[in-house]
Amino acid sequence: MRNLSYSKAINEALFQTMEKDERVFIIGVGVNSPWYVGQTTARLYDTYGQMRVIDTPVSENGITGLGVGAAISGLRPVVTHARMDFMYYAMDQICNHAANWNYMFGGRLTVPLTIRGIVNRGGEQAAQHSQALQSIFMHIPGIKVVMPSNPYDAKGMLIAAIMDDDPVLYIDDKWLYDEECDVPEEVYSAPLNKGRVTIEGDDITIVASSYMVKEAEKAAKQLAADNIKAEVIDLRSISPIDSEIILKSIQKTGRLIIADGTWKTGGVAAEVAAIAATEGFDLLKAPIKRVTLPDIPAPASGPLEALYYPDYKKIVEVVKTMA
Amino acid sequence: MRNLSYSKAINEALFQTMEKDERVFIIGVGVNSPWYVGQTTARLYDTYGQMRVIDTPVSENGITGLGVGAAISGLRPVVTHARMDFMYYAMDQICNHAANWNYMFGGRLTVPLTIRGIVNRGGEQAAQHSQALQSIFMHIPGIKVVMPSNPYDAKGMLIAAIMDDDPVLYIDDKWLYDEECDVPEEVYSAPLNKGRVTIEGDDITIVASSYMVKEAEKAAKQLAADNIKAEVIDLRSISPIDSEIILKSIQKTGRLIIADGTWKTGGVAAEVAAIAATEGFDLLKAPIKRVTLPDIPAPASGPLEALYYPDYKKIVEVVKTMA
Amino acid sequence: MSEGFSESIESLPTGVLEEMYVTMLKIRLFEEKVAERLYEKEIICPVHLYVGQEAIAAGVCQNLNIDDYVFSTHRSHGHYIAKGGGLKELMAELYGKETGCSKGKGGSMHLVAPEVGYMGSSAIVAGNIPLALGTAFSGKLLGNGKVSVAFFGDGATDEGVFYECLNIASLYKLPIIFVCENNLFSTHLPISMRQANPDLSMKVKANSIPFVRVDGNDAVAVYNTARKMIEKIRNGEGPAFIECMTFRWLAHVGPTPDLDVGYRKKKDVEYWMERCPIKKIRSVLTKKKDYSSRKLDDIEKRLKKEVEESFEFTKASNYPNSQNLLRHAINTESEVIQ
Amino acid sequence: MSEGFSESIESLPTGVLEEMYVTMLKIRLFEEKVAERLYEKEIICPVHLYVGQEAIAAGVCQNLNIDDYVFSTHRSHGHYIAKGGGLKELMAELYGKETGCSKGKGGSMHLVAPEVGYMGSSAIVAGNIPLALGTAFSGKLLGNGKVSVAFFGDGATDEGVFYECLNIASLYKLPIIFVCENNLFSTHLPISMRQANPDLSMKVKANSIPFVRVDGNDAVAVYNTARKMIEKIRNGEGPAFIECMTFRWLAHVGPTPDLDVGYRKKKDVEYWMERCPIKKIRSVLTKKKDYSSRKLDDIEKRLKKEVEESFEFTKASNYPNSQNLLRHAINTESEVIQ
Ligand SMILES: Cc1ncc(C[n+]2csc(CCOP(=O)(O)OP(=O)(O)O)c2C)c(N)n1
Ligand SMILES: Cc1ncc(C[n+]2csc(CCOP(=O)(O)OP(=O)(O)O)c2C)c(N)n1
Ligand SMILES: [Mg+2]
Ligand SMILES: [Mg+2]
Repeated sequence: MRNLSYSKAINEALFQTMEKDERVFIIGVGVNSPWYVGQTTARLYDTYGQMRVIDTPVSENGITGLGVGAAISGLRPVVTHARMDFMYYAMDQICNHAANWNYMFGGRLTVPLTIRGIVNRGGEQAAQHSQALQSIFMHIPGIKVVMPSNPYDAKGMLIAAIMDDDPVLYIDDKWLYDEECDVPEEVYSAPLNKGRVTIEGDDITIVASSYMVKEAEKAAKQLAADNIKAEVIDLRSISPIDSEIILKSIQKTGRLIIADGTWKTGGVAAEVAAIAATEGFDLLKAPIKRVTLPDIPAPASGPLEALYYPDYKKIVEVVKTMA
Repeated sequence: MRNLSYSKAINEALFQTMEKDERVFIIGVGVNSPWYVGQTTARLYDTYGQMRVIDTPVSENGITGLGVGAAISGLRPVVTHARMDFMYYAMDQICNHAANWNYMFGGRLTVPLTIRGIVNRGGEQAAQHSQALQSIFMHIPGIKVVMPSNPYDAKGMLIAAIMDDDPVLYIDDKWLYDEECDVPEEVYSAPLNKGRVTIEGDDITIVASSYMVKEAEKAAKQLAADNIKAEVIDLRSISPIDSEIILKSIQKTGRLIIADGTWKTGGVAAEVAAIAATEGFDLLKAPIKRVTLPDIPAPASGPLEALYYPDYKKIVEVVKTMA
Repeated sequence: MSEGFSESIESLPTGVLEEMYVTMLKIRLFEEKVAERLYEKEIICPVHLYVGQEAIAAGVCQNLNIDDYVFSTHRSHGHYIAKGGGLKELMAELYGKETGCSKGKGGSMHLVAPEVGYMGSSAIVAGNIPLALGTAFSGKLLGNGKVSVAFFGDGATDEGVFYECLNIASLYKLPIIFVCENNLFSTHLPISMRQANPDLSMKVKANSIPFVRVDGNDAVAVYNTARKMIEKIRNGEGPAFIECMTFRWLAHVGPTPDLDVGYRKKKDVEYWMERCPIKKIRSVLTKKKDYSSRKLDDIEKRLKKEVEESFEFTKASNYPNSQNLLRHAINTESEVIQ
Repeated sequence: MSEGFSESIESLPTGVLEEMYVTMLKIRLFEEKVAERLYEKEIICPVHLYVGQEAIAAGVCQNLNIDDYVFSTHRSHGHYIAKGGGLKELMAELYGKETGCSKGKGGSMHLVAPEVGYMGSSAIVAGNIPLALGTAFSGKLLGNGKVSVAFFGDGATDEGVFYECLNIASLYKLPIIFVCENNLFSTHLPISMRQANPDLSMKVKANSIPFVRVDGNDAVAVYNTARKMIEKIRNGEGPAFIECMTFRWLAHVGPTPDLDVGYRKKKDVEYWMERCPIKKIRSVLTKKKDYSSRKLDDIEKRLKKEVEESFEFTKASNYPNSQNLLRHAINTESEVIQ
């Protein structure tokens, strides 16, 4: 094992799957850009050439549909959107086509498509360049949605997504690109439907995904100093969502807080709260709490931005109101 | 007062606002179609002509953006999508533009836009012609989402939406078009942010919106026969959502079931459950329940379709498990 | 009107003509049966009939191999049949039976027959076009010589994504043939009320894609034009575009003649019915020296029987059972838990 | 390269030339200051500089009334300034100050100045074009003679919605001028790698929209072409399209020359820097008989001062206070409750 950053883990997953499987190709606006997708696609073009690493016209809907069509005819496309904000243009192909193609035809045509949606926010980029849209896609049946929180999962889940026969929206977050951890060199896959307990604890359950897992872990460490033992659950997949792991944890803790990097209303945090309140109601000892973005677009101004994005301090603060 | 159908109530709201206010115009694919939008736009073209009732090319994104631009320059457009399924094409203009334009510019340009999204399902129309997408738009800050359940609200809320200075997604449901009730002849508006108790009861709260209000009311009547007194809340607006009315009701009943006409995961029902489990936890005596669509696209086949759409019987069945 | 033309009829083998005739008549007879059942309200799902446009599906698909890819729209019985999809599975699908080509989950607007390269119909205007780009891309990447076809209506040329696809197909020289069936209407709205310049040719040629407009009611013209294009496409010359001028005889949706609704004139419908594509190819076929017109009766009888059998098959089929509701949204079935 | 051309210089009043010169120099000096502050990392938000393209904003906007409508993109300082937006509010916006034109909520990619008809920048490629269609529609419906302008890059012509807008504008004869600033690149990707046929003219003309290509570094050519178009547009003749060939001198985003990155050649940048639009108009201006070149110094001094003042203004301004975070998503403020 060796340490690898999140972005290099993505890059390695792409290299290894492309090497192993000639059906895999990458397509998207900016995939060969020196800056758009960071290191995640570095050197792929040089190795696999223009037929398999395709930097396209600014035509998000067209190229996403190209990916869907390629998938149903036997390829394994990785359609890449350098920002989730731009995916709004491609909603028809994602939601009306990729997500429906298998069901609508009674299972006769699978869609082994991976869509990478990159969350790229902060840095005063403002409303149209900051969005994390997992909650929208979580709601669409027929498409899986995963959000790796660390380099190990970033690699393993991307490989699993590409090998999976269903459309998978794989959401990576630029705020995680420099995170490092041990990452096996070999090809491996991480499950697309299982959460993981990253820190064990008895007092309160903090459910998070992607970048917010880091914040939850920091919060847990800080809470430990006050003798509050928080359990941190990394959802990893938000569709399907691993209800069991949530329920098992609140059975122990009786308290639930959800830390999610999207808007509050109708977001991932609402779904997790709903799962607990429907299936785990009797386990709960206190009101559930949500730590999310407020229901407003992202502001540009630095000081407002600092208020906008919740962090571990906010989690700690909210946990303390529950103790 | 006189009885008016839901679709005629919409038609009357459009007539009256267009009469009163020359800034109002209607634009959309099929607005002059003899069948697409039912009676809702009947005779408007004959009265207000081609500059104010515009049946467009099949260019959903372009014409939605035209509506946004018209709104910020002083008009009051009613952009009409004959099916919500087609709105995926227009997501960029709705979510990146209409929803952000006011916030992103510090409140300097309001967007008095109304978007009508019509839910048109059943009749074996299948996955691409059946979708109710309120949950997606509920999640987007900067846009209000309302779903009238009866002719009175259909008229009053459409008038309010058109007069409102924010983008309002007004969702009407073809299954309601023939419903009738007393509708005042004069111009009036119904609030865009308030729910309503339609049946009072002490035993259980059923929260619903749009078509599901009818089903909830039928369920309440049937439950009454078994001496279960259900309170029915019509959300009317799902963004902003009237938390107060929900909390007040569960204070009385201690039991909550949400009946929603969309998919379960990450849907309106999840948000309502989350509100109750965060803000009303101590009021709850039993697990919350959701009655929603299963997380699958709509099937065509009649017998499957009959299983797919939940109705009052399903609500009754679930309530009985809670008693 | 035609830039593409019928060429000398004699140059076409009788076999090809007959095959196209059979395809077209099969579509027509099948849809006449469907129309009848629609009037009886036995078929519930929305049905967009192809009557009057049969030459296009037949003329294009006559040039295709079984493993070439086809995508179509809400109006796709014709393409499904012309590509070789089974009548039984089609009829059963319209009735929502488990034996339907989409297992009853799709209905008329969502047909599929991957076994013959028919990769699906999309009920979203223009939504199928990027998909055909995708199969074309896979044909190119895998170098398997397969051609992809996108059938779509004039309505699809209103949508922005159509223009994205023209450019992408041309830029990457993808093996795709765009077939626009210009029946002059998108539902009730004529193309003249939807496009400032209804002439498609420049819009296509501006993307460096060869464009030919043909009489869409003339199967031979469609066939000849498509043949030449497809030959070039298989040679790696990139996409081509054929616009087929035609007209639908019946309502946008449903079996009625649609004259009461007021958006089109009786005489226009009559003009186009005069120019019936089936009458036309039959007259070509029967003029062939080596063709015995007695065969025509046999063909018609055989096809009627086939249609009848599809109907019987459907009647004998079951509706999907309730377990099927939750299957197929994703492949790991256990993951859809309610 | 130009279809549109400079005409006789003498026919242009000196005043018009000078005004354009002032606009262009103001943009340049402002952005030079911004570049300096970017290097210092005082400005944080992503900034797309307009250096090298100033003639386009100046040449088009010179023809506009204050209440005509303009929309722009991620690269919009130039359009904002040319339409009359205040420098102070612009600089303050880049710093995220509450005195910014967007109250600090937008940053460089989201400018607004409704008081002078600048209706907003969208950072979504092509996203502003339908909006301009909308203001054009309101100009037409209200019959107020206002013209709308959509400024956008060549990248926007990759997006499907662009083609929808061409058609809609032409179909409804909307008073809109499409201004494509073709700087040959969309971020790092040249137009030749994005479009099968990079020649826009046919794509536009296919929608029955008059099209003229001009040298985008020649303010006079831009001005003259736009003037004639706008005259016709105000006469109700419907939309027009001007393609301005140009080049950006600096990085796609940020203040660097961007030569290390490898997607463009030093000699191409140098070629275009040779053809500096400001140098060009200055030489035209100073050739005017009635122009005293001493004025040039005064202008430069005045503009530098103005830029400096915007900087001072910004420094003296506050950041928005925290209550502002939750305001403005919707107008009924109490409705955003957290
Ligand atoms: C995106 C989208 N918008 C609108 C519709 C409604 N609609 C269904 S068919 C149709 C007309 C399409 O016309 P055309 O493409 O010419 O096909 P035709 O029906 O004439 O065969 C329309 C607008 C749709 N299905 N999809
Ligand atoms: C929908 C969308 N896709 C991708 C991007 C990323 N992006 C930002 S600017 C840009 C290039 C645009 O090029 P062009 O329109 O020519 O403008 P220029 O930067 O050359 O002025 C791209 C692709 C975006 N902002 N929006
Ligand atoms: Mg048509
Ligand atoms: Mg450019």
